[in-house]
Amino acid sequence: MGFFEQHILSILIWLPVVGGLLVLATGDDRGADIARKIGIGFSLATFVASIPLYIGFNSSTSDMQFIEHASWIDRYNIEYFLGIDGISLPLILLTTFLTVIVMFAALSSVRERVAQYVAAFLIMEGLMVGVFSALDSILFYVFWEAMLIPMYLIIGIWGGTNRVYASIKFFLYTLLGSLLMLVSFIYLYNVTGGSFSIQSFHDVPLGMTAQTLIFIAFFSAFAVKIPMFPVHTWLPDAHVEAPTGGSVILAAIMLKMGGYGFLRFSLPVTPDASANLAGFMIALSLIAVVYIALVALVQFDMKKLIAYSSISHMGFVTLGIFLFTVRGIEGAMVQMISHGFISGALFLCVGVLYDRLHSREIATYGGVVKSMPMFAAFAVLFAMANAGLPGTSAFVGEFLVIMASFDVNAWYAAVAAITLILGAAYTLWMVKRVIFGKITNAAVADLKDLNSPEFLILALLALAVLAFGIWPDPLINVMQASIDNLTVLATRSKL
Amino acid sequence: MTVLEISFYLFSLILVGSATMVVTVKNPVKSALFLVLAFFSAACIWMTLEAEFLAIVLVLVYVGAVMVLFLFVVMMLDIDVARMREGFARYLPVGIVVALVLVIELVLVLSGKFFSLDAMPRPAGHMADYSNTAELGKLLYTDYVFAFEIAGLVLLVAIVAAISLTLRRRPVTKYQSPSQQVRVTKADRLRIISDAQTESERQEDAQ
Amino acid sequence: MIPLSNYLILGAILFAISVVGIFLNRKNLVVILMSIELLLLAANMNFVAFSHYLGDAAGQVFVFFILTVAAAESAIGLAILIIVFRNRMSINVEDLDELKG
Amino acid sequence: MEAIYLSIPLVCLFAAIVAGLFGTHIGRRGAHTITILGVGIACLLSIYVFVDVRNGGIFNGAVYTWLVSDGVPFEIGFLIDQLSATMMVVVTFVSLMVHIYTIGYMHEDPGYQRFFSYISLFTFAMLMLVMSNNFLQLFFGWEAVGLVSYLLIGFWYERETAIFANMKAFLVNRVGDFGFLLGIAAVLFVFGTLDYAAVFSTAPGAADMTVMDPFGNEWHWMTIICLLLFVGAMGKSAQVPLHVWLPDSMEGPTPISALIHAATMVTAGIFMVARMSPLFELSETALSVVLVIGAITAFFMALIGLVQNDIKRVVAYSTLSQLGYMTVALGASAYSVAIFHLGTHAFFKALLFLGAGSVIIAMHHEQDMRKMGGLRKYMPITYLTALIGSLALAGIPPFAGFFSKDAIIEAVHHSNLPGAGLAYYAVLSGVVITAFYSFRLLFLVFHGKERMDEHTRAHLHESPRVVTVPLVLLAIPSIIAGWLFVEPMLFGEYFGSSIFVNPEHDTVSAIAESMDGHVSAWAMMSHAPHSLPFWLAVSGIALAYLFYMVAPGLPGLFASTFGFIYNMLVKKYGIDELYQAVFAKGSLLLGRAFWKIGDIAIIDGLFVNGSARLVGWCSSIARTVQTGFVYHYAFAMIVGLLSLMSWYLWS
Repeated sequence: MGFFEQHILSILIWLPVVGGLLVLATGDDRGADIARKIGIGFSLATFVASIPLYIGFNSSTSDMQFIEHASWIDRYNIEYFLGIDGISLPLILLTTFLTVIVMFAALSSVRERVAQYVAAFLIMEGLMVGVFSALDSILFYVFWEAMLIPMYLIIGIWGGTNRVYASIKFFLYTLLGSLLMLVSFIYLYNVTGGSFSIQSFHDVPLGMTAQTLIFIAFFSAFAVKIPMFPVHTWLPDAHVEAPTGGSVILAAIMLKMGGYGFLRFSLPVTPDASANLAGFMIALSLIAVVYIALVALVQFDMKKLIAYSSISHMGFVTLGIFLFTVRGIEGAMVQMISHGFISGALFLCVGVLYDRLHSREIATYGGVVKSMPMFAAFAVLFAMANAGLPGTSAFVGEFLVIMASFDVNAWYAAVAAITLILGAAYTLWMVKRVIFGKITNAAVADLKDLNSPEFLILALLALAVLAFGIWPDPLINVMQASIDNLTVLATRSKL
Repeated sequence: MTVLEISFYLFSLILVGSATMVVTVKNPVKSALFLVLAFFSAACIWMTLEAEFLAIVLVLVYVGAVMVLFLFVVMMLDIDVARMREGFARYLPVGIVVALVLVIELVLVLSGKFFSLDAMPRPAGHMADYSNTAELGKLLYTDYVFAFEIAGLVLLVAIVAAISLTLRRRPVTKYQSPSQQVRVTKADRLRIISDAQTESERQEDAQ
Repeated sequence: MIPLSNYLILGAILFAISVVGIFLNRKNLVVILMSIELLLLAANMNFVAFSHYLGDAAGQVFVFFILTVAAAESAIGLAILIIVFRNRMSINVEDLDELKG
Repeated sequence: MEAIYLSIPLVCLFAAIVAGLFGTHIGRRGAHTITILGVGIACLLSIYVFVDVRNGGIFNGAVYTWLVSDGVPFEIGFLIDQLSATMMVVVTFVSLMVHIYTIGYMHEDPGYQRFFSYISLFTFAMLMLVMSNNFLQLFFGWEAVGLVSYLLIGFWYERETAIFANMKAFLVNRVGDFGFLLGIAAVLFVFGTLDYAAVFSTAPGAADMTVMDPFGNEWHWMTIICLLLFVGAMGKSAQVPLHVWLPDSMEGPTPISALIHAATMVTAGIFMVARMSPLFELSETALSVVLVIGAITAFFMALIGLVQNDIKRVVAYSTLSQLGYMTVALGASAYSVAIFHLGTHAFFKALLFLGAGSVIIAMHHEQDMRKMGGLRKYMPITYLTALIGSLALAGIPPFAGFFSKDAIIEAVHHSNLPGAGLAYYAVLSGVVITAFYSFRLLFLVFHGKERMDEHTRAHLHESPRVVTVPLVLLAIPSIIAGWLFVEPMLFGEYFGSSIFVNPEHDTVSAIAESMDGHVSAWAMMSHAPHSLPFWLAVSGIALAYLFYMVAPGLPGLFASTFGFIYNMLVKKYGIDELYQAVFAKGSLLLGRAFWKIGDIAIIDGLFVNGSARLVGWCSSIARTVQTGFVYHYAFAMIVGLLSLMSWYLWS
């Protein structure tokens, strides 16, 4: 157990990557089924390997656990330095869990080049776990950029009609943002006198202008990823064009990297700059919550609607983060996890419909409940969750953020709470036009209901959404200590 | 005014005149000939500067070889002179202005204090026995021998390049390729059609 | 006595004329090659003048090398000109703009 | 005892899940037996708990910790006291009646099992709401009830009007929940905890905390909290600004109209305000706002009830008006009277709805009263129970409605809040209108000549026993509940600690003094002939008799002479169209503007693709410089040389 115990994070990173490469070996589409089985096998193995992370995690301390050190580039003392705390653990578990879900979803949704499809996802999973567990900023940056490539390929190859534009836009947007981040890492390397580790970034004193510039650099990288209001237009295009599995991973995990980045970098490294730009950030988040919700209301394409709705929900995350209170950050973290489940599930639902009728337009559907009652039940459950119904995990996040924002300023809470109405409005209106109503399109009449893998996936996600909605305490306990420590870091001055 | 000055001004006048004519005259042949004139006058000026060897070399190399080459090429290629004219006037003013400004600036820099007679006195002439060529030769084969070799190499490269560029294998002409002739084997040349020996001849062979 | 500056000015004038020759004329390539020869002549003029005034024969050696290079250059220039003519049927400067961006 | 408290909601939930998920396996009979069994057990246990509470069994404890955030524990827990016990009995009893009734009503409906699972799920949600001991669980129940009403209104999901109505209901409820959640956030901010006991105990201390709003005037935190909570109540109990969804919710099957939109869900708002009485008592402005809104709802909604021709719409508007009455009672700090009226109203309104349902079954789903008439002969039981319900609704002495409505009018009369006068007159005139439209319904449907077509008339017969038994069972409390409970509930120690009334607002004791001490039911009944409301009710009935029995032409005449008022009432003051135009169309317009202009034109067009086009444009300019002519390049070189030299010379 010694080896496994020390190197669990490395295993979690490199096992799927190796799996991905192996799957590539199964060759062309004749070996599609084998590829899919290997895919499921490796993703399950990774998920099972990630469970000891949760069991072995000591939630009373806030310092890093499961640490791994190895020198990588001695010349600039960049280390292969991994470790997790309460903030990154849930996100890693979310990643491994959702990749299993996507692998099952791939059973029925992908036809051509299956081996590469499965390989891309497995490699991406490894890289994403790398991003969440990297404690050396260059290692973080490498994983951060590397992760874009598989997603770029997934959108670019298996995407919809206008996929090339979407994938290039996605890639350039994220890349442009993260270049400034690299610049700030290098600056910090000099300031800390030659160390790239994030811990040293947290402690090094910085002047106000330095902090503001670094904050803006981090903001440009993470705001694009979340996405925050002005730089969000790549998400709807990326989602509309991405295949179902791609959308699920993109929405469920990749958007959380921005939030994770803010929590890991912006808040502790530049607390004073974050504090005095908090007003601006909260304004952006509130615009995102209301403006984007209204935009979501008038969408014709289901995936675009869900994409806009996830931008609006991520607006809650940034709102929660920049309140600088324990409850706010807890709310942000829970919102990220729950949004992972819910938006993933919604995209799978759209995927189910897309696999059958190859159309994402709301207009082509109507009265789906008649021919697919089981699917309709799941869809209504996830739609309600998306609208933030208590008893589902979405409510927990929104509840905590609204409570925290009321403590800071009642008007923030008032604007944020508007999402209750708008969230319900656009989700239910979509449900009304798609699920309920008379069958107008003949093709809808003879739709087959969920097959067993689809049922399994949606049931798993429904279980997760309800479990965290009814009893969110274990999730909060795990991150309690780390968030307290982070709040202390974020509110002390480093001038 | 000494003979030197007169000759200098005369030759430079001719030189500048022929240079402008090279550039402006319509017919390329005429401009080639004007260039020849320019080279000659330059050679004479070099004579006044006691660089006889170079003057001779200039005339030999340029006028002899290069200009002949030019004329040869111009004659060979049937260039229709008529079409050349238009567009000349349009750029004239701009060209003249730029040239004038350039000359004025160079004159400003080159004349005046640095290169006047007092700053750079003209040395006394060499003695009669001074041989420009000998001195050049000494220098050439002692300090600059390496450069000399390279100059030779440059010329070799030039020859090879010029020939390879313009070599053309015209399909109609017949030519021999000695390398292929050497590599011929019996099989290419001889072909046995049939072994038509009668039975009796084969016995004779057998004995 | 002729000061060195006269020779240098002469060189400058020659240089100006040849430059004008290059970008001014719309004639054929040959004239451009000639202008280049003229250019080199201008350069040599300066060399010889300096070597004479400084009493150092090195200048003349250098002119010697310039001549060899000039000869090589004009040979290859003409070879190229011939090939251009073979392919383009004209060496009018106006037509040779394949390098257009 | 805790096991019993826990089992009451869970047994309904269990039944709902079984009927819902395994509906097809256990068949129709299995579904309704298990759900009726579940709700029946819940009802019995509720009665048992009610009795236990009557002799002092108050319980307030947490079941499990939902979440601990920043040291503040959020729990799921129960508070069983007189108020919640009463509500539990009312909810479970009415729900049981509706369950039994549905067997008959939804007899041939394909979604039979699904319907049963929904109504028992509703019962679970309502019980969680009623029994909660903190704001969080209250909000959980609040939204869960909203969800189930959404599912039930849109039960016949193929009817376009139904799925529009259920979305409208959910969104208007969400507007109410928006205010409600902010109220909870305010409570958490002011008191630091969401637990009722803690909040109510520290409430007086926080009474004078004030805050400046951006416009410079000062607000008491208590007023802000109470107003925000009341916004939630307005959403759920359909008070004037947020009432638009209740009439549309009639699209749902009649049993749920009875259960949800008459007896239980709509009263959640009233229950919540009564539960928050310690907070409301600390803010005069909040109480007067509640009073005024209640009065407006009571009066104006009753008016609309006059002109409705759909039998269910008439009863729906009567519910709206009666809710207005209860809100008025709350505003007048007569919380016990409001709960008493809530109880009696639950019984006779459910009775009226189920009666209307039975008429609809008989008339083969015909709901227009103008096509009915003279059903008295064919459906005696339905007629009798409907008569009892109408008498109770109108407030005629022996029936339940009289005691509670009369008490409300008296309470408002004694209240000295700003707006009390207006409320008193609104409530008084409401009595006439209520009596008028309830008996208008009775005469149009049951008396007069038959106006339906021959075919339906031939098939007219009394509804099966499974429909009429609940009618009778509901008729009994509509009669006796009044004078059984008026004395203990209003003037006795019935509610004890669960309701707190500020001494100077105590209108109920003012009523007691005005009747100088003897406040028994009999005393109130004997006092009735001298009091104004009784005669107003009787005159209302007489008017109805005159209009619809004696001179049927009169209504037409009135409608034509007061055409403008009539049309305004028919169009429900145009509020629905207003909301649809302003909020629905408005937000769509805004959304489209944001999307087309904001996202696509500005962000995408200008910045993203714009920058791409900019780069393209710059490079096209750069391309023109590369002309391909050598002499241009030579010229450029010379100019460069020139400028360098001149710069060198002249600098």
